[in-house]
Amino acid sequence: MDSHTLAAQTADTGHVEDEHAPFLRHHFESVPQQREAATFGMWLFLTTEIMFFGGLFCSYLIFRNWYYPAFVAGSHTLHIWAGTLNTTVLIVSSFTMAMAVHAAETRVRRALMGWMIATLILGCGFLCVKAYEWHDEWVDHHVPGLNFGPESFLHGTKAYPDDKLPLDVAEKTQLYFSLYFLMTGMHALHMIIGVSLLTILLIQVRGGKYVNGHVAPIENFGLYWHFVDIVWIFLFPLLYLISRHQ
Amino acid sequence: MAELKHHDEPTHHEHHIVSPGVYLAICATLLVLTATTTAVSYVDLGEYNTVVALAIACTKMTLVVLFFMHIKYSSKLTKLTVAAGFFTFIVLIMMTMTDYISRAWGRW
Amino acid sequence: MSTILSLPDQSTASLPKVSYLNKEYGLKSWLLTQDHKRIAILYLIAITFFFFVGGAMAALIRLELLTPQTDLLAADTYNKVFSAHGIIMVFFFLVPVAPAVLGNFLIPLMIGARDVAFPKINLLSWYLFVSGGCIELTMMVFGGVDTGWTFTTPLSTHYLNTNVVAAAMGIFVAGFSSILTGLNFLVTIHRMRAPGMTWFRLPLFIWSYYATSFIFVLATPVIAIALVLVVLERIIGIGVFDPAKGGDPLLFQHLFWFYSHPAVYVMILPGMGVISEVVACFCRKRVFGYTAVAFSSVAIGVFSFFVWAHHMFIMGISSYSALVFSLMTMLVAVPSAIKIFNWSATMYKGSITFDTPMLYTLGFIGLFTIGGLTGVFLASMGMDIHLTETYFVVAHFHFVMVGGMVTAFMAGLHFWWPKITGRMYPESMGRIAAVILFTGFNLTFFPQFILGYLGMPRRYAAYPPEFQVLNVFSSAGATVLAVGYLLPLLYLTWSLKYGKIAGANPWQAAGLEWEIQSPPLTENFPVTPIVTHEAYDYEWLASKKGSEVPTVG
Amino acid sequence: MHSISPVLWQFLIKWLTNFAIFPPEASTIAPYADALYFFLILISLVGLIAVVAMVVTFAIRYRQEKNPVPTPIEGSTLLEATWTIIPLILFMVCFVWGALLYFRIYSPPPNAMNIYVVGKQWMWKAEHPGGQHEINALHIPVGRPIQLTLISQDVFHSFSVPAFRVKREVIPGRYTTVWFEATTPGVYHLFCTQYCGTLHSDMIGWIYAMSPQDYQAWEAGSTSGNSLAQSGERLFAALGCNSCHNSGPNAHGPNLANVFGSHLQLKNGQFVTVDDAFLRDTILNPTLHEVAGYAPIMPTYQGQVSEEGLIDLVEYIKRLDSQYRIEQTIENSAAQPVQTGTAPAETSAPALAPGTVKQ
Repeated sequence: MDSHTLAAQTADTGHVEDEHAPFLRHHFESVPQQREAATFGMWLFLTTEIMFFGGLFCSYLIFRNWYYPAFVAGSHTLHIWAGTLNTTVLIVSSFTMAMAVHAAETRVRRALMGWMIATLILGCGFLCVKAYEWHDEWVDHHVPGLNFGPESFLHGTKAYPDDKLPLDVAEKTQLYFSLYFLMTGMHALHMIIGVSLLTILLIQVRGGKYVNGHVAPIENFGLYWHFVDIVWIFLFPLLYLISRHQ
Repeated sequence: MAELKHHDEPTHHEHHIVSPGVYLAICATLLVLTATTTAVSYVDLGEYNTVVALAIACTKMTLVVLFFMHIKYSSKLTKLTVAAGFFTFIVLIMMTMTDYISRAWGRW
Repeated sequence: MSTILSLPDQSTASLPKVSYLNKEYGLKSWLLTQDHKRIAILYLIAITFFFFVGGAMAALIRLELLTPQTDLLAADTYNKVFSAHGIIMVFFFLVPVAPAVLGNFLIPLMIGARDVAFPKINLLSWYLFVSGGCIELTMMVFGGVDTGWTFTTPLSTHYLNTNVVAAAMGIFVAGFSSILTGLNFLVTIHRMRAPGMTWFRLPLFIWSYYATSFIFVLATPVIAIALVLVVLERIIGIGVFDPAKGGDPLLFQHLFWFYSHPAVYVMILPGMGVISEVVACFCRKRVFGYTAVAFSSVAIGVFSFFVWAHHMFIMGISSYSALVFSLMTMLVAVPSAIKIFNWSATMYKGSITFDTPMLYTLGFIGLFTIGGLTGVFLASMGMDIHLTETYFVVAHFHFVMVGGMVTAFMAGLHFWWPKITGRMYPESMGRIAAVILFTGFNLTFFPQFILGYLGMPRRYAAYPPEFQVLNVFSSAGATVLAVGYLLPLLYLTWSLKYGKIAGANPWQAAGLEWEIQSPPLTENFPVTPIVTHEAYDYEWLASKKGSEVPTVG
Repeated sequence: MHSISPVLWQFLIKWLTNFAIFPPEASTIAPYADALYFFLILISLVGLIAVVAMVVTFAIRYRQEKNPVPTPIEGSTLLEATWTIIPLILFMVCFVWGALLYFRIYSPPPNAMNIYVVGKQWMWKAEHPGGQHEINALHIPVGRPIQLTLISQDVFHSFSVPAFRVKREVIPGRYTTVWFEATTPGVYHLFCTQYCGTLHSDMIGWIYAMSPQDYQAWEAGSTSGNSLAQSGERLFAALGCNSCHNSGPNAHGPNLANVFGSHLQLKNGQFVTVDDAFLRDTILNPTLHEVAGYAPIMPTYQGQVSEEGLIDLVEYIKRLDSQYRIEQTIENSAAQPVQTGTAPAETSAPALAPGTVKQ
């Protein structure tokens, strides 16, 4: 009895025609096993990502409780339109990515390409808006460690005249901005990695891959992309929406 | 073949393809929730501003995880993995907070 | 009827013609291999190297501590040496050694798989490990680092001008190696088991590696981010750990120990897995209370996430949270106690032989019991005040890590050496080395318990003269211990060429890995095995006729 | 005798004279700590002997020559439950006992005499309320509870006196406290046990526990003239604190007389007890602890007052027990201009004060 017959017995729910699928790696018994393994591996990787951001969220929570007024004032300097726009952009990109996975599953190459390009454009759009915001913060001397100065918080702003902080509180806005740059920076790093991976996948799709039932790479990239979206879903209220009503 | 029955965990989980309509509905809900959370942040709810913002964020996350990430249609194993990730995240936050919150209680 | 007689005589065995070792030749075939067994060998070579670098640092430390003054090493050099010892031994030896070497080699064999789930990622994680190690070694050549392996802020961020950034980055890179290894093992254990290999038929080795892998995946990222914060604090001063800017230096310790305490279980759990296998084989019995041992592994893995702040009882955490963490620490001691008793009880009515792996195992049981119980001293908050940051702590974790983990690893290495290489190590030399190691270890570290209670602080280059006597004992013991480590290095290397041919199953052990030739084929199992019996079913093995048990003639 | 080498001989002498298993018990806490230690050793021995006895007995009785055929045993729920529950109970006893000891060590009695200790790389500076300053030494009377208020100027240090069985981390930016009551006069080691940089092992000193008479003699003989409160008073005036905290009817700042130990309501509605840590914190981060009824106009003194200076201020405010003392401070500062070193700070614009005011 050779290993192939055994494998066919094991994977009794598997599709027999997939047994010799070109993308089946030698150490797996069947395509479904390979796909399940890949998905499970991806999810495990995402749990490590949760914990990676977990350390930052934990620090954020502590300092927000300690220096709430400083966090309010720091948050007020961010452009709420940019935050909302970027949230929208990411959510729509998640949708287009989900559609791309759907296209891969239904094996429609044109649709797959289209949705992936849409995702790519939205991802780049997100990064552009983010870059614009960072530039603004640089101009306002809000980048800790590089050009931070608490002066702008000593007087209050046009939109929020109440944000007139005493010096000791104004200095604590540095912690807000440190965490802001750490969290959005880490998030943007993930976006950049995502956009690069997406480009590679797109080139491979153009070469005819991933529309023959081998959807795991597209599916797993989708998981990654949605995860990055989820991180932003939390960053948005935590960083942009602190006491906007004041 | 009898022995194979003991193989408790199926090597294959029936793959479910979600229809585009569902995706579209979820996307629309997410956008509505985004608008809501931005709008609500301008309303003074006191302490509840944070609660509402986080509740909306959690709802959005749940929708993304369940539908975009197909957890609703996934195997128990994947569900458990996600749960384990969030559980450890909560452990990190909660156990660290036991220190930071109770520091204010006593003289230490 | 004796068990042994019904099995084929292995002494006539010869080396198989084709195996994973000789399928391909050349350096490239090793460096680009995706075979989990070859990757395990690559890890073994790299880790042995790091072990002896770390060991050399330990030798320097013990030499310096022979006298109360700083005569061999100046204080700053001493600090660099103990930091190097800690960083190398913890991050480049203890954490990866058992998972990456034994785990990589054995997990697919034990569950009847052809390879781990992601062979390329497996190779990648070796390269990450080696790059991390190279960063550390380069860093040490260019001046070293003197933070200690704990990188305590604000010392590491604001008050030292050594290579903290490079040291942190080396660990960061190696951390990803751990994450990927853990991820790979989890997927392999879940998705690659042979038909019939149900969860409760798994060897206990797999259970403990499962718990280990979960800790890898869930805890390692937190130290990664903590180290990133240290680096950023150092380079641009973000202020998160800087009390002058309103940050909290204690936060670093929370994040650091959130990983580094579970990491201690990463170090010991695989050792426990090895001990379960060896005890069962040399008592020729199923492990007493299989389920209890399996679940205690999982329990240790879960509880390990709730205890980290017991490293910080006097550091300024609130006393209420100290209470919570102390309680959880007491709870995590219970599963360890269960395991110790279950292994001991396994010997009851067994048929025990005392080959080298079993000698190491007996040593492990004694040393780990001491190590574990002294952990209770430190978990008990009031006692911890006096004992923490003294040599008592040093002795405690060396009992657990070196007495426990390294002894267990030696047991495992000797036990599976015939499977890995196809040849036996010289048995009498092995037994001598095991005894030397046990003696040397106790001589080295037992005096440190007393030193600790006397109050000698750790990380002291110079110490008051009244502590000298015990320090001399300790250093004397360290020379014996060094012999105990060098000896296996020599005879194991010797046995690669001159060792007796082992045959497929020299220990007549149960377990899938013993049913295939040694060394195994690249694809492990020519035919996917179908598992029909429980783990450690030595009765089943004994009832088999010689011809039914696979061997290689 | 002559055949033994001199080195070995020296070593033997040392061994015979210095060999000890326990440090001296020199505080009221030490016997409590040792009691728990002996209990822990006892249960460890029992556990270890149980395991070793099992292993050795089985190893002898069931070695292969004696018992060639193993008897398969699955396990025994009863036995396993026993060795789960007994260790659990023992560990819980250790937990409760340890927790009680912890609270005993870290809860100072109310009548304790307070001494301030500042840790820095790499020395201990002790400041007695009477103004005696010591480096790497601490003189204390026996038979009297001593509370130490500890703070670090740079990194984490740890204040450890093995003979007293107490130890406390010395944290940058935060006061911690530890207390002890020495019972036997003598000289004891003081260690820094938290690794703190290059000369960590040089950061050791001596505790001189003296009889009350000797202590009084020492106290009288080593005072530098100004008590901490007096230095604090000068600094208070020099920093211009009394321009707001003058307890007058139109004062901008809260009245500080008898403020120590009182309950204050903060702007956010919370109540705080005013202790050393709160006083230090309000000097450095005044608006983080806005007291109800006052505008947040107090500037921060972060980076302008050294830890010793802060201790002086805290000690001064602690002892402000009457209106009269405040008025005296104001008069004093008006009548007698402060010494030259601190003069610029007098202009009540602290932001202009160059560097550290008091050293």
